[in-house]
Amino acid sequence: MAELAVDNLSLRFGGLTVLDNVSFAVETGELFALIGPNGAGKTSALNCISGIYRGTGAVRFRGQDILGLKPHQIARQGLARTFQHGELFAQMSVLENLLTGRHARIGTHPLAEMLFLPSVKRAEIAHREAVERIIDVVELERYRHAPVGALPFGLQKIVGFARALALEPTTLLLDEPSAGLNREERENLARFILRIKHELNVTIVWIEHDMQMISDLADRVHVLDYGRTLAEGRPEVVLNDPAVLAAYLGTAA
Amino acid sequence: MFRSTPRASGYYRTGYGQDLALIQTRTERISLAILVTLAIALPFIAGPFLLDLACQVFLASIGALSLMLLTGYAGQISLGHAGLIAAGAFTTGILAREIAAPFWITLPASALTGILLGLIFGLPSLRLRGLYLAVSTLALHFIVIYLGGEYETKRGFSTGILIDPPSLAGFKLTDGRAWYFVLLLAAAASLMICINLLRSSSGRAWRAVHARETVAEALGINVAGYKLLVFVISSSMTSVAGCLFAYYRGFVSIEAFDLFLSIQYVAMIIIGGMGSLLGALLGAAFVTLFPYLIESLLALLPNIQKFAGDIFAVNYTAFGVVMILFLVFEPLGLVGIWRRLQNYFLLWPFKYRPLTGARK
Amino acid sequence: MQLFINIIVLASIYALIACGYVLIYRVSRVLNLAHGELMMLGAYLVLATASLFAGHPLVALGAAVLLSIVVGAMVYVFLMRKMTGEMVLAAILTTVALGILIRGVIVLVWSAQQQYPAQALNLANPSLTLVGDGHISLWSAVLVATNILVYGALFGFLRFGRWGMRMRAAGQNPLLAAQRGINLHTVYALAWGLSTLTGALAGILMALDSGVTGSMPIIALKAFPAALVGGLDSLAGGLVGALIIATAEVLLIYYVDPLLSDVVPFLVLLAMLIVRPWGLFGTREELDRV
Amino acid sequence: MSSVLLSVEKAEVVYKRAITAVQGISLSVRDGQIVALLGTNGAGKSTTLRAISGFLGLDDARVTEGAITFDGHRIENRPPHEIARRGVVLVPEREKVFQNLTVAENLAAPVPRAADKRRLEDQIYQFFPRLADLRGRVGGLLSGGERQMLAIASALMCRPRLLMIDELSLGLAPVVVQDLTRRLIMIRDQLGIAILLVEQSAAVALSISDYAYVMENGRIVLDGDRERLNSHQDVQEFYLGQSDGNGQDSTTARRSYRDVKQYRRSRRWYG
Amino acid sequence: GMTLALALPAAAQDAYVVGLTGALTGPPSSTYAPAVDALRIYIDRVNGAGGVNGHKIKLILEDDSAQPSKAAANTKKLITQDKAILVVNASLSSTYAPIMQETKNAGVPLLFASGVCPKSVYPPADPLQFCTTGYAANYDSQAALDFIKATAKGDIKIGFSAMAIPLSRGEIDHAESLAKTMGMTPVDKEVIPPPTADYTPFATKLKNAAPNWVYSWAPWVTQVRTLEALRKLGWTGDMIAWAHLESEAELARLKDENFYVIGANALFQDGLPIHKDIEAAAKAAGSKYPATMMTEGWIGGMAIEAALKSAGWPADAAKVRTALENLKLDTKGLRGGVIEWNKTNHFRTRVDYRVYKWSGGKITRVQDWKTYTVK
Ligand SMILES: Nc1ncnc2c1ncn2[C@@H]1O[C@H](COP(=O)(O)OP(=O)(O)OP(=O)(O)O)[C@@H](O)[C@H]1O
Ligand SMILES: Nc1ncnc2c1ncn2[C@@H]1O[C@H](COP(=O)(O)OP(=O)(O)OP(=O)(O)O)[C@@H](O)[C@H]1O
Ligand SMILES: [Mg+2]
Ligand SMILES: [Mg+2]
Repeated sequence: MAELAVDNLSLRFGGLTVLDNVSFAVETGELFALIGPNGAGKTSALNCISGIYRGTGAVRFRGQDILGLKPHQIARQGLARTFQHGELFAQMSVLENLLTGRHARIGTHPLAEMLFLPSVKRAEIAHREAVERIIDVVELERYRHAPVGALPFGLQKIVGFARALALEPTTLLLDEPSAGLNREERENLARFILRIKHELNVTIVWIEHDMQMISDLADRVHVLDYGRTLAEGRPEVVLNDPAVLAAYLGTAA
Repeated sequence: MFRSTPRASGYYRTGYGQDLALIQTRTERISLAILVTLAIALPFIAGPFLLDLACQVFLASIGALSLMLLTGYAGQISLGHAGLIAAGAFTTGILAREIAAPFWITLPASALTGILLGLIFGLPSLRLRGLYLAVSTLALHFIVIYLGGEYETKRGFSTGILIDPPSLAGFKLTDGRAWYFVLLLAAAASLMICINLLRSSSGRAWRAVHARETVAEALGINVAGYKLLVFVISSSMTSVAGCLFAYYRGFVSIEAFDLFLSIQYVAMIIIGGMGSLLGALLGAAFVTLFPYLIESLLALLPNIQKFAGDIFAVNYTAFGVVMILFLVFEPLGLVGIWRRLQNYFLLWPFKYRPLTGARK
Repeated sequence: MQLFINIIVLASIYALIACGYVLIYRVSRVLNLAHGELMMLGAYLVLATASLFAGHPLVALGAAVLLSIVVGAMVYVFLMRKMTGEMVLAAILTTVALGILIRGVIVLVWSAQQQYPAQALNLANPSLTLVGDGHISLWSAVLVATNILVYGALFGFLRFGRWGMRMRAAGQNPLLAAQRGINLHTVYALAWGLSTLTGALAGILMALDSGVTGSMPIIALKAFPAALVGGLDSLAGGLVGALIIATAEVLLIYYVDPLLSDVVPFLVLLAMLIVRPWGLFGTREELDRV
Repeated sequence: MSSVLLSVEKAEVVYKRAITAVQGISLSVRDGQIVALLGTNGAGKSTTLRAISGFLGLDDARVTEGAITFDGHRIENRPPHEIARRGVVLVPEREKVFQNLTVAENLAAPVPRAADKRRLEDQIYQFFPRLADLRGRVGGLLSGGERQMLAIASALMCRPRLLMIDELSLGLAPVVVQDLTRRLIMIRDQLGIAILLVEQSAAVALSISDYAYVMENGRIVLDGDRERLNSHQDVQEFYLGQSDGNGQDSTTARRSYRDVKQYRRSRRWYG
Repeated sequence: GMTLALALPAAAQDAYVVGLTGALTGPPSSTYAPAVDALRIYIDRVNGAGGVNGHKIKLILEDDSAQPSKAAANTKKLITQDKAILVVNASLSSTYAPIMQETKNAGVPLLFASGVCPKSVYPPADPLQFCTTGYAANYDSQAALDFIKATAKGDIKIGFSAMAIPLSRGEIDHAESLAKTMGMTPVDKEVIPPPTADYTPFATKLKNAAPNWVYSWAPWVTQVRTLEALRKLGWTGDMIAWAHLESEAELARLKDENFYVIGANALFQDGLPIHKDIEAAAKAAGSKYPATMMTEGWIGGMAIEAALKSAGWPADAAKVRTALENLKLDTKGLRGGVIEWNKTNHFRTRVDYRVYKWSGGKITRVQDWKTYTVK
């Protein structure tokens, strides 16, 4: 059974059709890339999956229909995401951002929190430890306590990635994680992605404009164009598809 | 001479729990001890008027802290704060007057009123943002005041409801010093509640909601729930402050809770410094004491008695001027000044901090 | 008929005040809580110019109006300019402080007494009888006319000039606006000048109708719901909002309970905002696009 | 050789009166030149661009030291609208469009309007056909790439003399990037605009720029024309991702993202 | 006297310390600031003439802007820091509750001078509270309605107007029921919120109820705006309102021959010697308020002087209280008779009302002192 299945997903805003019967299925542990020209509806598709937009059709996560659930309910099921524009909490430190990303896993009661009962303290420490492991993975130790707003853009992308990981998701939705990173940083990112994919067997849906990264890393690629599916398949096949070349890659991919 | 084992020095933390401790350095411990001693000693060295000022500051602190929680952290602007204080005070006043309820009934009752009103005040926040939300809380303020006014008129308390001091086992709380300690404790308890909430999951959730609701929601935070929660907590704290106010001053009347009071609370958290509990405390003290300070400064001017007729208008104007100067020159609030001083001493003799990597 | 006139007059008062809020909100996202005081200041300025230009009421009125524009621009140059880019709430609080300052100065200069600019200018305020036995006082009628004029002029200015758009741009993202060559200071000073002008017009005309005391600013507070129902950044909204609130208020006073007239505008506002959180004509503040 | 349009000399930028982000850098842009600024995360590239365009105000930052001269005028710490009117226009990396204005309004808002604005507008719509479809939509609802297009377009509407773009290819589809780079060269050639850009993809940057600077930790550590940088070993290794950077034939040997080692080389250029 | 209270021991006093908290700024200050100014001028004059019992009176003014909390803090300060032996209130009724509480806790007598008299000074009076103010609930309406009854011809259809503050509302409710018992027909009652942009909507309703008399007992603004709005709408009936300090100047401005004001103070138009006296003093002191607004403050000053005189030297709060309790004050014509207090009555034993209106180009008296006995 597919980990995440999108069936005939459609979405429109006013007169504009953003998604038009898009279907795809992502297998457990797969690195599934979503590409397409600007405004094709990639982010919107992600938004539909994570419940921010309400599309029509069906979205099944581990067999359960999640279309229509609230975003926080979907996140609770283990579906985390990053955002194209970072959307970090600029005033908070890296650590707090990550702990916030882990919110769904922390179940302390507000009344207990008011008194900071021992149970709360224990929970805080346990979750702090979990978050530190992620900080380790993405090599952010140096910046643990730095307010995120003052970090350079590139690092912020990594923090965003880490924040999504903090939820310990089974499926991770990444929206252009490499944007704003240079070659070296992309290599680091690739390393992190491969590591969580292999070590934690996390399923990943990945929006990306860097074709080299796609062809090197992705298991399967799905191409959207103006809300419609243009192609799907192995990267080496799809990236040489003339239609994809024309609409998206240009001449010299 | 030569040690065979490597040596380490510096501040280390050996467990994540230590990061959670509120007091981390010796300096902090010593300052806290001094502060506590001062707070306890004050009533024995200060005159009754100064004590009254201190009590006012404590009362204001509770309100400011709860508003800081709501606005400074969760980002929900409220202009209905005076209405909530009024609700607590009126609950106390009405219960005390109608069924002669003792304070151990009125106090929880006020908190309960606060919780209910918090839910009601909080509902618009599920739809509204920013100034629109602020004005909708203003609407609720007017409703509370309207109801209070109806009660006063209908029951013939046209110049306010008088309340007897709270008493327990025959002991009546009238003494200024006793009140000082009661209010000090209440303020300290509020502070602890705020600190605790903010260093745990709820606090982070609120700040996330403040920053970006959609993102918070996508991270698994039940935005609506947390908004209502912060309204409920903040409102019940505020209502309790209202209850204490009613007992401390011995009266309740709608005029004591006008819009200006709400604005004063907003002023406290802004002048103190948004997003900082210390700021709330500093702001509460500043806004409360400030008019008295100007008054006494003006009194130092020579020949001031000659202008007795105008002096209060000057006073009033000066209040505006100083507030403006303050906002213009220190928009980060008192906490901003505080941090700047701290920074200055920490970095001295260097002017600037080196590039990234340094802690905090 | 009288009810209708009452609605129009009250709506005009609210609308004239509301457009002051709107102008400033548009450029700086700031709710000017000193608007009421600036409005009152306009009325008091008439007293000053009246003694200066005794015997020439029109000159005196004109001078007061001009002065109020200067006051508005000065408020920006010496005060609000320093607050650009600061937290909106801090800027709003600054306007509160400004209001306190103005109120204090007015008491110092003119004392707290009730004053009658119309008397100082030797102007009468006869009651005009309209069709259907409706009555309106002269200065209320002038106020209605002024309101129409002001809105007409502002619509023209903001729609056909590029300035309306630039004001919005400056309000949303001041830095980017500056980067695109928009001189924020010009835009802001303009907004403050215009806003104070309209406020002063409202203040002056109300004072001519019924005198002025220190409690005039509270009236400006009541124009709040009007500005919000329509949408804080929309001029048309201000007009429609004022009409809605005034209608609710007048009908309520007449048919239900005058006591509610203080509360109900806010209830109308609440109800309205629940349906459309950014006001009838306002633009959505935060675009939740991630 | 053409004259120097922009020169930055020993500039230092301090954030919040406490954090030095740019430490005495010097660079210059000549008339009609395309200059690229490369560098790692947090090197201070954006800070540099923002310092030049007077964009620092809101972050409580200022140029504390050094001089920035544009066309013979000192412009450091001047208000941004003044700098913009002199012809220095920036496309910032974040918050680059007016969220509540429509696409058309975004293009109309800039103040130093090009005299031939109609034609320019047509050109721009031709250039970004996607924008033409979106004319009436508000900026805040656009997709990431659409926003980037709009930001660049609205900057062009100011008809700048020096166009600065932070993160040129951010979020743009490959086909658009190709088109854009081609177009920028065209614009430069036709209009004589100088361009200063920050670009993460060194390959793209070096393919269009005449000259490039590499920044690290607030300093410029390397500069040179295209050929020099293209053949520089470190640039090959860390910015172009070419095999192991041993200076061999560059076009063929791209490292795969599959088998990257952990690099810890940040401090290599310090000395 | 505006020094911050530090923990200094009270210096030995060589003057009578009287504290006053009043609405000197803020919206209601238009009524209270002149009264306080008059009181200050009066005390200055007493001091200038050598003081009382050979000692000066130290009058300490505090501003409460009509805010209850501020008034409470002021009172606390006046009592604990300045050691005032008498506290005077010249503010809106909103400040009464806190001031009563604070003075009661400290056992210091409290004198209301210029704010409305609270019920607690009526018999049986609160032992600590006294009031010299001209206007007071219940008696005022009785007198006003009696006047209407005496003046009106035929059926009386009466309308009311109040301000939406508990005090004014309470009194108008009282007047309404009183009117019914007196055989009048109440037709409408408008309760108008204090900040009102336009009074016409309220007046429209009032007018359409077609009263031939309107009675208003509220702050001056509400009274006069109601009248003006009614007139604007073409209503030609009679209206009577309370003669606040503003009324003398306002009658001349309005020039309305069917508008009556009823009050306990003689207007300056009566030209008594004491009026000349007040005018001269106001001028000498350079007050920015007209002398016609000074009556209440003046009477307050007279009461303070008289009480201190009989309290002797040195005086304390208890002595002042006893002195006040036995006060008998000749108002020299400012009021219809003496102000006389006893153990149970701290209001006055009799109240006298005069009615004025504008007629024939000047203010004229339409009814001379009419006396009511306070029970
Ligand atoms: N909330 C919204 N309201 C209106 N239009 C929207 C909204 N969200 C997205 N759109 C429109 O839908 C289209 C698809 O947007 P989307 O963000 O999904 O594109 P994308 O594939 O992620 O593009 P990019 O690569 O540029 O990020 C765009 O034209 C965008 O303007
Ligand atoms: N608002 C700010 N407050 C404090 N420090 C800041 C702020 N903005 C940037 N900095 C600091 O300035 C340094 C340079 O940042 P800058 O954004 O210029 O880097 P960059 O080269 O553009 O990086 P990137 O490629 O990731 O965008 C960083 O160390 C960062 O921490
Ligand atoms: Mg996208
Ligand atoms: Mg950058």
